[in-house]
Amino acid sequence: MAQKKQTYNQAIAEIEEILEKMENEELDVDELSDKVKRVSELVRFCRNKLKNTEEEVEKVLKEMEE
Amino acid sequence: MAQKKQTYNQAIAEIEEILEKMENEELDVDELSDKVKRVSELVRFCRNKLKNTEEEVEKVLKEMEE
Amino acid sequence: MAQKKQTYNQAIAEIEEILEKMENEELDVDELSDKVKRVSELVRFCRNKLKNTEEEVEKVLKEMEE
Amino acid sequence: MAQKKQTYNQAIAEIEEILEKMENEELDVDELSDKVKRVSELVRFCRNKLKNTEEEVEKVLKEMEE
Amino acid sequence: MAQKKQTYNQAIAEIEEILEKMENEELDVDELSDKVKRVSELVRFCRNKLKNTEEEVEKVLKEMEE
Amino acid sequence: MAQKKQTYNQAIAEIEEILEKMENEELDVDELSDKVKRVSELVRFCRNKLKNTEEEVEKVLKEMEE
Amino acid sequence: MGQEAITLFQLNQKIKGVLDDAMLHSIWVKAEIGELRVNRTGHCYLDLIEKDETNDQINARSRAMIWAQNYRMLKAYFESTTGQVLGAGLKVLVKVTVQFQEVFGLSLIISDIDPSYTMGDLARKRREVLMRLEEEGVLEMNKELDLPPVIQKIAIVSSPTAAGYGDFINQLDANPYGIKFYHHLFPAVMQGERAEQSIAEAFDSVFEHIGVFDAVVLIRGGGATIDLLCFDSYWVAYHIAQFPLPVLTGIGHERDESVADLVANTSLKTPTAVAAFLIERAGDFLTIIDEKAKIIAEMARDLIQEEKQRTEQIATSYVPGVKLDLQRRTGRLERLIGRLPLSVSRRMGEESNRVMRMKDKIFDTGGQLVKDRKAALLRYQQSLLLLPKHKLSEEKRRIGYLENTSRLNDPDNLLKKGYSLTYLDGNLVKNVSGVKPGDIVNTRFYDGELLGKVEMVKKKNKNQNKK
Repeated sequence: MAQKKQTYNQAIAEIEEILEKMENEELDVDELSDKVKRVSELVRFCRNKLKNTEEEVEKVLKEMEE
Repeated sequence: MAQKKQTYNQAIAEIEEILEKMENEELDVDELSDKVKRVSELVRFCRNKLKNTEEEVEKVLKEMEE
Repeated sequence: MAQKKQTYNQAIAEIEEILEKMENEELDVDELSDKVKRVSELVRFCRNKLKNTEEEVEKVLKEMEE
Repeated sequence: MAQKKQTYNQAIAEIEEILEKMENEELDVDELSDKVKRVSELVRFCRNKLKNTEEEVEKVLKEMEE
Repeated sequence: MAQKKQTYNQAIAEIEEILEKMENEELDVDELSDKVKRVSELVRFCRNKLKNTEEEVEKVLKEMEE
Repeated sequence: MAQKKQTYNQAIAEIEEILEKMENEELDVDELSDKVKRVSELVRFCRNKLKNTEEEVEKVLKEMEE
Repeated sequence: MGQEAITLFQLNQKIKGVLDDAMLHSIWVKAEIGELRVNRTGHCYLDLIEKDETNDQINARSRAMIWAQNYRMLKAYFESTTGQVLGAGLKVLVKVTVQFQEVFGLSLIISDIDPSYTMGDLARKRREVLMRLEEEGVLEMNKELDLPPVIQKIAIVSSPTAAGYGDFINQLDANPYGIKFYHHLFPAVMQGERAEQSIAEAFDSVFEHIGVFDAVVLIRGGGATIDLLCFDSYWVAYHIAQFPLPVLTGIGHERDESVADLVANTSLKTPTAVAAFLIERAGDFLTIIDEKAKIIAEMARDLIQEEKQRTEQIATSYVPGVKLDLQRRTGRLERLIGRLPLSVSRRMGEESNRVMRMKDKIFDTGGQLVKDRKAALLRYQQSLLLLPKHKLSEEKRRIGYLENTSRLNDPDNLLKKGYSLTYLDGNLVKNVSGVKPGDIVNTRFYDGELLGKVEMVKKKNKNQNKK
C-alpha cells in the first residue's frame, strides 16, 4: 500500500522509472508481475488521493477556520 | 525440475547456451539426451512462469483498468 | 565391447584415428584385422549410442509436447 | 611352415633380406635353393595371412552392415 | 668325385686357381692331365649342383604358383 | 729307354743341361755323339709323354663336353 | 476693539476678487491624488497633494472637484487609457481652474486630465520596484520553485466578498474530473490604500500553515473595478517572490502585467483561468498516470506475449535442432564406416601386390643367379678346352727346338760335310803338336776310316788356329 509520505511526484517518478525500464527492455519476466502490481498500487493511490477526501487534511483545514 | 531460486532469465540463458552448444556441435552425444531433458524442463518452467505471470498481470491490470 | 566410460566422441575419434592410419598405410597387416574388429565394435557402440539417444530424445520431446 | 609367433611384418622383412642378399650376390648357390624354399614358405605364410585377414575383415564388415 | 662337404664356391675357387696356374704356365705337363681331370670333375660337380638347384628352385616356384 | 720314374720335367732339364754343355764345347766329339744319342732318347720320352698327356686330356675333355 | 471690521463674506468677496483678477484659468498642475470620492449626484471630490520626495511629508494640499458630467467622461477616458482606476495614490496631470466661493472656500475645478503623465509615472515606479527586487535577488525566486504536478491544497489570498472568489471556489469544487481540491481563504483587502498591507499580512498567515498547502493563489475578486495599484507595490511583490510555496496570480488585468504577476510562479489573467489551470493540471496528471499505466499494461502484455512466442519458438525449434544434430552425427558415422571397406581393400590389395612382386623378384633373381653361374661355368669350361692344348703344343715346339739343337751338335753331321776325325792310339787328335812323323793314325770319315802314317808335321800360326 502507499506510504504515508508518498507524493504524486514520487508516484509518477516511480511509474516512469518502471516504464523506462520496460522500454529499455531492462525488465525481466521475473520482475514483471511485481512491477505491474506496483504500478497498479501507485495508480490506485494517486486516484484515491486525487478523488477522495482525506480526513486529516479536512481536519487541519477546519482547525484553521476556528 | 526447476530449482526454487531459478529465474526466467536464467532459464532462458541456460536454454540458449545449450542450443548454441548444440549448433556448434560442442555437445557430446552422451550429453545430448540429458541436455534435451534439461531444455525440456526449462521450457516447461518458462511456460509455467509465463502463464503464472500472465495470470497475475492480467488480474492486476483488470483491477487497474476498472 | 565398449568400455563403461567411453564417450561417443572418444569412440568417433578412435575410429577416425584407425581409418587415418589405414589410409596412410601406417597399419600393419598383423594389426589390421584387430583394428577392423575394433572399428566394428566402436561403430556398434556409436550406433547404439545414437539410437538410444534418439529414443530418449524422442521420449522427452513427446512428454514435452503433451 | 610359419612359426606360431611369426608376424606378417617379420616374414616380409625376412623375404626382403633374402632378396637383398640375392641381388648383392651374397648368396651361395648351395644356400640358394634353401633360401628360395624359405621365401616360398614365407610368401605362402604371407598370402595365408592376407587371405585370413581379408576373410576376417569381410566377416566383420558384413556384420557391421547388418 | 666331389667330396661330400665340398661347396659350389669352393669348387669354383679351385677351378679358378687351376685355370689361373694354367694361364700363367705354372703348371707342369706332368700335372696337366691330373689337373684337367680335376677341373673336369669340378665343373661336373658345379653343373650338377646348378642343375639340382635350378630344379629345386623351379619346383619350389611351381609349387608356389599353384 | 726312359726310366719308370722319370718325369717330363726331369727329361727336359737333362736335355737342356746336355745342350748347354754342347754349346759350351765342354764335350769332345766322342762324348758328343753319346750325348746326342741321349738327347734323342729323352726327346722321344718327352714326345711320348706329351702324346699320352694329350690323349688323356682329350679324353677327359671329351667326357666333360658330353 | 473699535477697529473697523469687515464681514467674512466681505473678506471672502475680496479674496474671490483677487483670485479672479489673477486669472488662474486652465492651468496644468501636477499632483498626487490623496483622496477621491464621488457623491450621490456623481460629482467627484478630490484631495490633491504634493509630497516631499525625501521624507514623504506633504508639502502642499488642495481640494479639487470634477463635475459629475465631466467626471464620467474623464474617468472612462483615463481608465481606458491607463488601465488604472482613477483613485488615491495616482500622480496625475490635470487642467484646473482655481475657484473661490464664499461658502466653500478655495477649490480646484478639474476640467481635463492627461493620462500619459500618470502612465509614465506608474511605469517608472514599476521599474523601480522591479529593479529593487532584482538587486535583492528575489525577483525570480518564486518562479524557480517547482510547481507540483497536482496542486490540490490551495491557500487563497483574496477578498471573501468578491464575486471572483466565489466563482473560483465553485469552479474548483465542481471540476469535471471529480478531483477533490482543498482550499482555504486568507482574506485580504484587495484594493485601496490598505490593500498592500492586507495582502502582505495574508501571506504571513499562509506562511504559518505552510506545511498544509501546495500553492498560494492570489486572486482579485473585484468585478468591474480595476484598482491594481497594490499589485505593483514593492511589498506585495516582495512577499510573493520570497514565498516558499509557488504563487499563482489571477488578478484580472487587461493590459500590462503587474509586478505581482511578474514575480509570481505562474500568472494567469483571471481567477477563472487559475481555476481552470489547476483543474487541468490535476486532470492532466490523472490522465498521464492512467496513460502511463495503460502503456505499462500494454507493454507488460506484449512482453509476456513476446516471451511466450520466444519460448514456444525455442520449444519448437530445438526439436528439429536435436534431430538434425543426431542426423548429422549418424551421417558422419556412416561416412566413416563407408571409408572402412575401401581403405581395407586398398590396403589388402597393396599388400597382396607387394607379396606378388616379391615372389616374382625371387623367381627372377634366383633364375638370374643360376644363369650367371652357368655362364661362368661355361667360361671356365672353354678355358679348360683351350689352355691344355696350348700348353701341349708349346711343349711340342720346345722339344722340337731342343731336338734340333742337339742334332746340330751331332759329329756325324760334320763328317758328312767333309770333316774328319783323326785318332792316335785311340785318342782324338785335336792338335798337331803331339804327333810326330811315323805315327800311325786312324782317320774317320762319315762312311768309313783310313789308316795312315804321318810323314810330316806342319804347325800353323796360332792366329790362324782360332776358328
